Amino acid sequence: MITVHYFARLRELTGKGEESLDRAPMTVEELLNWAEETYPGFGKETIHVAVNEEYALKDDVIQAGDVCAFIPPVSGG
Amino acid sequence: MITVHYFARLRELTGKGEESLDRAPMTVEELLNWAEETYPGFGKETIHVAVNEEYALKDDVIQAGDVCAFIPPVSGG
Amino acid sequence: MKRYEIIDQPIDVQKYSDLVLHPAAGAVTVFTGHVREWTHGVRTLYLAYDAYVPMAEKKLAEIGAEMEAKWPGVQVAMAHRIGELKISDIAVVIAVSSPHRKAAYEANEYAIERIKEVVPIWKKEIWEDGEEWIGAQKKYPEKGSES
Amino acid sequence: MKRYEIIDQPIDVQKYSDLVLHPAAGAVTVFTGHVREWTHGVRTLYLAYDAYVPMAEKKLAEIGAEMEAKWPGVQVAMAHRIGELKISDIAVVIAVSSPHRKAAYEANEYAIERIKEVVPIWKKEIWEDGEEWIGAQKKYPEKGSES
Repeated sequence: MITVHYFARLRELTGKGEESLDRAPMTVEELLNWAEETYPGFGKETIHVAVNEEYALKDDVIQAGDVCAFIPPVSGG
Repeated sequence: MITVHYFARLRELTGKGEESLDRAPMTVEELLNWAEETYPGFGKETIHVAVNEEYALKDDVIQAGDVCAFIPPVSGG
Repeated sequence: MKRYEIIDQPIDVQKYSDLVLHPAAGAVTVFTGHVREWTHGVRTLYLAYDAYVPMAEKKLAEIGAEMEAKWPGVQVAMAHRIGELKISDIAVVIAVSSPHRKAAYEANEYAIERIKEVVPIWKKEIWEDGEEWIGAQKKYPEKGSES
Repeated sequence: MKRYEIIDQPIDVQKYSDLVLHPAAGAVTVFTGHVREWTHGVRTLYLAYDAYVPMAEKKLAEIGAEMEAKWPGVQVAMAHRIGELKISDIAVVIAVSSPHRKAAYEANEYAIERIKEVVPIWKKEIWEDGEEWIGAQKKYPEKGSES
């Protein structure tokens, strides 16, 4: 299982803060594609993925047990 | 009468915080020369003079009633 | 006392400047970012901040480590508040101490720029007639590029 | 509340940042200069500051006016302490608010540079084996030059 977190706009779009996904292993790009298909308007072009609290690249592979988060453009400060 | 103030090193050198001088009118340069003669080691080369709380130039004339201060190199902050 | 934290309560600025003060520190700079009432002619009623808390605290600590490497001798403490904030509330505090002032200014400004780039925190502006999550559009990083 | 003052009591930093905060301020920078224990390998026991108080307050206000002219929208409050200060005590505080952060950093750094140039305040360092009034040698200004 992969845990995925949603924040900010994505939390409102999906209506959830997190969920579990039984699709490991998969790449970051595949996770983004899955999200875009599952939640129309997800906007994957501008969203980064963090795997285990570190920014990941599109080719990186997500393993079972990993904790992922979708990171839309940040706006702290 | 001219009032003159002494601060920092000059307060210690002269042993006083201020005094009155019955020599108006005189230029800033004349005041510095008087101080150097009166208080050996005054060090007029590095000292500015403020007249009525504003930095004055050597040619500026000090009038009776003016309040002067010797300003050694500042070191606030 | 944590030097890098995300909190859901009002920020106590003094706490962070106290954390970085020590006998070799000649200069302390404290930056606070406040909720501004007007932005580009639009009146903000209040803001709401969301964060990925554990990653955000980790990223704040990484930025602090970058600063200590770039400006030897600086010490750093930073916090960002989440939840609903009203006008003039403090959203972020950055406290930097240094033996000399130049590094305290430079490192502090570096910190806020980095926070705005990499720390997973999001701001929602709430106006009289609407609301929106704020965030600049950014392309996905290529392999080897800085995230 | 005075925005520009010389005081002989401990500096309450919050007071000065409160003075500059207002609903259009998105950024506040606060600089504090502290008594450092070691300078060039020599241990300071304590410092003593002297000032020409009325002129120093006037010069602080002039610097504040310069800042408001150079960075429109900034608000400024500054204080310098005199008397005897021990290690880590605050000698000077500079609080600057601005709609945006860049001006808050720049104006603040400008202020401390100007204070060190023109405000009639003097520092005496007291070490274990001596003491000295500090001050860079400066030539008398020529007519028309900036003092």
